[in-house]
Amino acid sequence: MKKILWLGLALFLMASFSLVGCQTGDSDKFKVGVIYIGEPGDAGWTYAHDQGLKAAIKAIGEDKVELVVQQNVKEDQSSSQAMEALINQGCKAIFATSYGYMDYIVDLAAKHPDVYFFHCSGYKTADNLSTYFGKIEQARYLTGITAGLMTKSNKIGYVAAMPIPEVVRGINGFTLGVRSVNQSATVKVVWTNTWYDPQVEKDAAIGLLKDGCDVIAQHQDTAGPQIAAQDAGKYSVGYNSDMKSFAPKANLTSAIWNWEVYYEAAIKSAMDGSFASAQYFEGLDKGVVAATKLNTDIIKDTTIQSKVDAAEAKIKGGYNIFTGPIKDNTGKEVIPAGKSATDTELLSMMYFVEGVDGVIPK
Amino acid sequence: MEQYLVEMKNIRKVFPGGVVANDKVNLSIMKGEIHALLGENGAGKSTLMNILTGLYRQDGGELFIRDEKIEGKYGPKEAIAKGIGMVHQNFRLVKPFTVAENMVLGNRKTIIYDEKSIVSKIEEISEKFKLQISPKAKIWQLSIGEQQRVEIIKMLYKGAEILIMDEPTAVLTPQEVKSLFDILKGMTKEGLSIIFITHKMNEVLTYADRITVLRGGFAIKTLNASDTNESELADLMVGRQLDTKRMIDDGVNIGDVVLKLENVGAMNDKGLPALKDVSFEIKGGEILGVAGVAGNGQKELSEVITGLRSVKKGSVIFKGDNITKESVRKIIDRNIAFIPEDRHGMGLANNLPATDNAILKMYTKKEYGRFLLNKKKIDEATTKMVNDFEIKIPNINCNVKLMSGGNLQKLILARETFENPELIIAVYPIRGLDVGATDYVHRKLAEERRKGKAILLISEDLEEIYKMTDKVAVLFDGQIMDVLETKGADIKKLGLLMAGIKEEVDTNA
Amino acid sequence: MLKVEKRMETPTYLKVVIPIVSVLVAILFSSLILLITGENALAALNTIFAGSLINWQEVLVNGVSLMIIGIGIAIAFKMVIWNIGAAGQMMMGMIFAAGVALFLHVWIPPALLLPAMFIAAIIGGGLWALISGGAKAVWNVNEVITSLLLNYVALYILQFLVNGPWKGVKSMGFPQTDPFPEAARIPTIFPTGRLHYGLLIAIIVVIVFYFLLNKSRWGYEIRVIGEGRNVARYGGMSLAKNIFIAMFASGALAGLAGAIQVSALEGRLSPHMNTDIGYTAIIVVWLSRLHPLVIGIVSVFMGALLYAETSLPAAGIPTEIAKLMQGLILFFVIAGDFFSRYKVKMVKE
Amino acid sequence: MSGLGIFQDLFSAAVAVGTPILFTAIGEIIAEKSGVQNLGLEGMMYMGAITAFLSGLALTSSGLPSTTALIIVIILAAIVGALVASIHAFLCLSLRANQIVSGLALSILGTGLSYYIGKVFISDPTAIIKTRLTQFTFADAVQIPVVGEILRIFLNQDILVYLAYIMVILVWFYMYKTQKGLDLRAIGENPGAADAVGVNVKLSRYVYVMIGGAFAGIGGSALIISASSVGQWGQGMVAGRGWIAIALVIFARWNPKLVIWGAYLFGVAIALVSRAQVYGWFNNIYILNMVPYVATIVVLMVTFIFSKNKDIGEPEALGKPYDREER
Repeated sequence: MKKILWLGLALFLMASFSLVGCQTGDSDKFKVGVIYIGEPGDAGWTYAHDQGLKAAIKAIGEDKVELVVQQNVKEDQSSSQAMEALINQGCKAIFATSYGYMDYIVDLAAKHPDVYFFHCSGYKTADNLSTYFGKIEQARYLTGITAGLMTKSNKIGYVAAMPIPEVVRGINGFTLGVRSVNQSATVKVVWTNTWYDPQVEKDAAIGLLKDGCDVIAQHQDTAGPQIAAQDAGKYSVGYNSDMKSFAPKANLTSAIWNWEVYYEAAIKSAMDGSFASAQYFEGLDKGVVAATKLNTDIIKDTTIQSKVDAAEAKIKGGYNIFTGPIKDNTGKEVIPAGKSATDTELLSMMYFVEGVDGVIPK
Repeated sequence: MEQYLVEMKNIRKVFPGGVVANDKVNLSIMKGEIHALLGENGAGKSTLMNILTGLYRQDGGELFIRDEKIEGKYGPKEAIAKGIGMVHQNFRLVKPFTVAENMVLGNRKTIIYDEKSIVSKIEEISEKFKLQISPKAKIWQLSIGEQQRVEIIKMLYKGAEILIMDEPTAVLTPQEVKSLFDILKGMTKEGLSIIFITHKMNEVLTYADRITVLRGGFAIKTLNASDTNESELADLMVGRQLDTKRMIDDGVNIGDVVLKLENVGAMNDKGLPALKDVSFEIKGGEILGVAGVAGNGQKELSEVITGLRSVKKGSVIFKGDNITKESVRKIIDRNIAFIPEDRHGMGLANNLPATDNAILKMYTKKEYGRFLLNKKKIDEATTKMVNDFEIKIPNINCNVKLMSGGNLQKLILARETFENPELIIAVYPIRGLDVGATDYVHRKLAEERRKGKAILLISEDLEEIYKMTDKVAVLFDGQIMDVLETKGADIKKLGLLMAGIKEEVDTNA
Repeated sequence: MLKVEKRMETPTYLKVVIPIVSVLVAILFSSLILLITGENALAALNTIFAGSLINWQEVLVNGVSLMIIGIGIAIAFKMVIWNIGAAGQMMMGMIFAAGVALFLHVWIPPALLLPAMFIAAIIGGGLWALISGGAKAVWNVNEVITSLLLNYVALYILQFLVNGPWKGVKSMGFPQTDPFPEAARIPTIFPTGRLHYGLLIAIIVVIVFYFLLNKSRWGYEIRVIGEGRNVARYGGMSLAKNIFIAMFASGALAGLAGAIQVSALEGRLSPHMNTDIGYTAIIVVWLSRLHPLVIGIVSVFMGALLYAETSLPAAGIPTEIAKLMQGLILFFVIAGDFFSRYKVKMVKE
Repeated sequence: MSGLGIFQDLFSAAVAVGTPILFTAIGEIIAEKSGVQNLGLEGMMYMGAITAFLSGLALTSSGLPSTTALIIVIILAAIVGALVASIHAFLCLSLRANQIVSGLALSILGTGLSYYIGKVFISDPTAIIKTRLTQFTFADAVQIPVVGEILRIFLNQDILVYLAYIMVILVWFYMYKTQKGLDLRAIGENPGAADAVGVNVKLSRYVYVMIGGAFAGIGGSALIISASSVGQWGQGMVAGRGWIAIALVIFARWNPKLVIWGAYLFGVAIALVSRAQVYGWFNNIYILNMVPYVATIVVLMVTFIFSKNKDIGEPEALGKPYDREER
């Protein structure tokens, strides 16, 4: 009996190891690797990037480029393993779509000079490492105009995920948009400390609605706040992708990403070697961000769309929405008259502008 | 016409590990009789009854109930349906439940628990058979005797016609035993049959109609109580004449006081008083027996002396030193040995090798290693114990769970006497042991006594008390009723003391 | 009919064969799931095996934490104390080590900075474990729940720190501390690859605790207590004291693992510290039957499986299968246990 | 907003948020009362959630009336929960495995399996169940000022919340007023006694563990289709609610009548994270997030400290395997 067991075991082991011998066939396509944020269910954000990459590859030609995806990569040392695995698979261009990968990318870029790295939302570059990000706050500014014009209670709710500059900047951009058309409206912020907990995020929106807010904006990856607004018969502003389909009776407009604009150029530069290290940080003018057309089922007043369009044209013409004088919400002047926030200031922005009702937890 | 209610033919039962608990056992029960199953511990009495009640399944042989052969599915449910009820030694009662709730446990016929009708039925039964009980009391509030009554009522409630009592008298005082059998006699008059399991011959002769003797898993013989006597039964039971004379010589080299308890009080695990003003002393070369019905503070008594239980009042004095508040380790290091009641759960670690068990008391001594343990020294000590006490074990690195009860007790004895202790606390040291092992344990204790050691022997067996002790203290409800010289102590008086009756009773009346 | 019989003793060969067979069955079962869902099972196994051979350094990197935490968990489990809080204890180790690296490094000579971080982490992890260990020892509070809930508390403490008082001035507003000074980083062993000297610490921990648990007086007490509380009390051992010590040691090792991880691999504190390994270590420990040396070996195996989580998707296979495989391995090992404790016989009726 | 309004808002949110935990905890009470501890609640909730999500996607767009579809979804989640629990029952009852380790295995397995099944949906925001349960009120019948408002907390909810009320009463009635319930409690206290009177201990435990699993499955489904949820699937969405449920069982002292308040109290703690910010009571989200866990630990410890030597309702045979012939 013992012998049979051992024999079976040996056979099984042999069979398993014989598998090690065979390798997967290599193709001659240019391989692009991407690591997506591993925070589970980071749906909207990752979805936007995924759509962008897929569209870019389609544009370049699926016979020429192949995409290798790593989902759910944590922002810790395991991201290094994940990217290393992509490089082992033959990827020559690596995209990393979350801030937390930064230090690991810098290390890897030094180790693999023959691979091009692209890091979304970071600030460190190298000869073979570029950063890229979009000024979603410009799109949010436009949605803020709509919200500011639609609110009757002059209280707008904003369900926010985590207090990082990206989110804070978005809240400020939105609030500046609101204030540009409605000086008496305030934006009330509630933090959930989650990117993805549908129940909690929906409940946070309910809290704001009960408090009298009649438009709900969000920086979350679930549609929870949209649905809460619709359930309450109020309005909502979406984010990441067009959220009209979730809440057709509430969603006014959404601030969205169009990453393919960037991805197509970036992949091409890696393919033909024209890559040059850069910090890409663009907005409405390049089309990497946008505000969706207003939901005409709800908004019958066509002047609102034209106001939004006018603001969009102004921004595309070079107007910086963070142009002074801007006070923070304690009354302190943060950007003096005549000055505008630089890109670096934008990327590390950690204060709320006037009109925001809320605090950044410390 | 049915002659026998129950017939068991050629029953065989083997346990995992190959232990044969029953073989070629025949038993027949008549209507309206009290039938005793007599045998030593491990003779296979309980196993046989567990087969009858459907808890175990026999590996061979046949079972007939009212001339109907039992085949196919036969579990506790079916046994109850056939009118067979068993009162186990460890009561099968759910402690947090009320008496009434315990009655209807497992009832298939009802859906809603209807307390009112249950209570009235209980009252009806307790009236008919003179079994007083409060139906709404919770089990844990009741005394052992009352719990036994609940078990009996439970069986009657379920319509039992054959009532099996597993060692019903082990936990009762002699007086309680009498009233129990009065009740049982009354029940046979109502047409019920009683099977009671015991190893006490006097009970058998006094109360049973017929007796079946079991030995080593075999049924030896069935006889009428009126046609036999103690010595025949003893022969059948143990296969040789039982040695009933005193095993210890009278008062040799009595020394100084070794242990002294002064007004000791302590609580039990539930936080209720378990010991009240207990005072006694033991001198070197003396065995003090503690007699009493189990559950009257014996466990707590052994634990306050060995430091396992905190003393609420009074003091424990060992050779002039007050050790009342000392830790268990300190007390062990004072060389006080303790043979606990519970061999498996307390005295030994089952899944550890003999070596680990052998050093349980002395592993802190530096000769066995200060930081890392000295394996060689440990092996030597263990080997010595094994050799000196003739312990049967394949090798000293074997887990002790493989050893038999007798060998386990020998290992404990070997360990506890290894360091030449001054005082030995022995709690029910022969419980569950066969005759040979019992004899061995007693001889060893006698030997220690001869060496001048003080021994506290807590026992549930009056025979053992008479055989082994110089003095006997009777424990009742946490109090020492009296301390008597064992030699010449009146058994009737002991019985009354065990029942908590202290005043002088006119024994002639 | 099948009949089950309890074994009096498990033959040694079974102790080896059964876990291995259990793991193989788990792998087979996972392959089956892959096949059913239309994935390439062969490619998956190939990636797991070949990938971990090629990237042995990464496998060992994962193994380091598993070994150290595993030993800690084994100490508690041996005493039948269910410490499920390794993740939180690890996080506390990271926080304490980071505190030393960030705020005390100016007062500590560079050569002593790492040892100081380790000591801090040992204290941090140990004390954190003592919250549930102490409650268990003193009031007999269910340690499974408390140690587990404390994982969440530790996480929010970490978030609080990196978002607030400890947020780095150079972090561009992001919730993370500044990078540790160079002296607070554990160097790598080879010029290429990430394998670091923490491996040596892990090996030392495994060997030292092998002797402590199997050969020392303390290990003896733990063995006896694990066998039964009454035996231990009877043998004069202090239960409360031993629970305190064991739980402290258990948490301290998890804390140490946290310090090593944050120092060698991360170099700063952020809210995204990988502490899931604290749960994975439980699988390692059970697979190893609490034996320290076996934990050392099994940790490397499990390190490979963890590595697969990141290498699988690169080969186009869902990473979730690696997680599922971990669950299945634990499941089959538990099921396999039965066959080492019981004999199953065919009996004709 | 008025004080009463704030109170009403906070507590009705708490009831909604506490309901998934409540279902799961009731199930665990049943299992533990029968003597089997199941630490796999987290895994079972995940499996319930993924089942509800997949079946919900399919059924709500299949043309079935939405209520019928959602009821089928709940039933399916319950069945899957029970099946997952049967793994635990098999390991612990048939293979006599350690209940704690087996429960942990179940948690890991259930989480892993649900992640594997749900993997294609996590980056797809279009995968959303659009018809979910809706709230409907019974409170309008009561026109007494304050009382009516308070009643609205409990009586303006969805069908799952009402089902939870019914289940609490039903389970309590079953456990304490029926014959079967008496047997259930007995096998958790003294399986030997129950066995001796013909209760099939192993079978009963199997059944109760699976019923417990069914409740956890419903709890998981509530995270997907209840009025308080969104209908999206996401990894990490159960977020420790299963573990909280286990803690709740202990401090509710295994009593279904108490567990409902425990679950709602925990709901308050969750709802408080956003409400405290809305009303400007407290702003540090990390500390707010910590509160429920710290509170649970504290309450747990207090429960144990003040019940020293006393009966806290823990079944005597909890976690101990029962085997009739084992000696």
